[in-house]
Amino acid sequence: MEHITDQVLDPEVLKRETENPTCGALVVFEGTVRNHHRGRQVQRMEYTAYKPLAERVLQELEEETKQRFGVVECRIVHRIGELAIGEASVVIVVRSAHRGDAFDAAEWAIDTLKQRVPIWKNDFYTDGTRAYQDGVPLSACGSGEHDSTASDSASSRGS
Amino acid sequence: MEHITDQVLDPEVLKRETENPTCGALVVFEGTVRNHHRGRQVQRMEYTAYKPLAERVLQELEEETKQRFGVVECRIVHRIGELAIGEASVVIVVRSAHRGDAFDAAEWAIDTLKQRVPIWKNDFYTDGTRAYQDGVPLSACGSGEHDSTASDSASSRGS
Amino acid sequence: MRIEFYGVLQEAAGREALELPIDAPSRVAHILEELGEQIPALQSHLPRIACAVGDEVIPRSEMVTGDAPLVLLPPVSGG
Amino acid sequence: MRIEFYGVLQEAAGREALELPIDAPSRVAHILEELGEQIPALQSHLPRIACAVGDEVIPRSEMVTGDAPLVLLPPVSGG
Repeated sequence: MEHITDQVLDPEVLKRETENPTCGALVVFEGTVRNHHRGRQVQRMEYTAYKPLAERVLQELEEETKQRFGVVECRIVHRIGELAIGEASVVIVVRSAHRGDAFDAAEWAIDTLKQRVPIWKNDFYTDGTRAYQDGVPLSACGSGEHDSTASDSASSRGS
Repeated sequence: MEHITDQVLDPEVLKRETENPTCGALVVFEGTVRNHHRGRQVQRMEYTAYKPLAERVLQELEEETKQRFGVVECRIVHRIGELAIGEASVVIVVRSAHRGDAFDAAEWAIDTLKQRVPIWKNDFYTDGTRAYQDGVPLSACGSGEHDSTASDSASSRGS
Repeated sequence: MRIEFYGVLQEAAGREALELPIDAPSRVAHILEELGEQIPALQSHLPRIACAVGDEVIPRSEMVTGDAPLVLLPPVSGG
Repeated sequence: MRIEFYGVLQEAAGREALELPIDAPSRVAHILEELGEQIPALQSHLPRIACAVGDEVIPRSEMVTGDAPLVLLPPVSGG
């Protein structure tokens, strides 16, 4: 599975891709479409991406997550297109020898994804209106550099 | 799905059971059988439980996890019997409005499960020997009271 | 009184359960003492076990009637 | 030079892309200035956008040749 897809996300596929007999812990995170946003009723959601950059950033984020937390496997796939309430917009799968690392890694990966990956949410409300959610500006210096809290010596990004 | 089962665990069943349109975050933890333990090669694992108490403790742990972290859904199922390398021994599914709570809740749930639930691992090594792993003594006062770090005012256990 | 063993205690006792010839009601602590004398291999485990009747863990000060088995639970290692 | 818009910028610009009549090579900062004059609805967005060519985010000080589109990326909201 590539990193950006317009197909329904299937965590079981990512789990099979990452099977590893040395691992005792598997953490899966899924972001799912909620029926409300800041007090307004949401009917569905549309995600768009700038794919050339998004693919590269997600690939690098997988690698950085593994290096930073010492986890054995990390896969991230983000869906684009129209999503119904309850559907998963993103799936992160982490496997590691021990569970603490897997939880930390998965949480850092989704937090960082939200700051680095050129993807946008468009909320479609039940009243017929829609609005892009405001977001986090990307750094002009590249995907990895704008997040000063994430730039420590454990960072492994090449750029 | 009950809390203790000798069937293969299926997280998709627990995800369907907990579908909730108000939730934006899903965290799934799976403990999987590793091929090594303290430097020895493991071939398979056998889990046994004292079911009357284990069922009750897991049920209470689901409720306490929801109350303590304010998460909307929590389901925990532990497998018993013979497990091959890579198979899941336990699955925890948490859904919440926001992701931080879901990660915290799932991690606390597995940490606490390991201290409170009457289940035992028997490692079968590739050299033909086997050994019960040493564990955590249960409190004589009941499933919830022995863990002093877990006994704050947010606790919801009745006993 | 019927005593049931779980986990490593089954190995140590060489069985899953036994009938202990003891008057009921009897204090849990007293039952464990008798048990340790009958099956010396259990002695080293007794300080770290918990005791249960049905779905309740009970303290060693408790009196049990023997209507239900007394269940001995070694340190747990689930997950 | 071809300019491409993503996210809320498509709404603000009323289109997904445009050809800006500008000499290449040209500095990104200069291109954005021109763009803000041509499409005033973009003005308020420009301070918070990032610019990319292909799979690279580039600083505003960079010169671009126009061989590939200049891509404008508003604040991101994935996940």
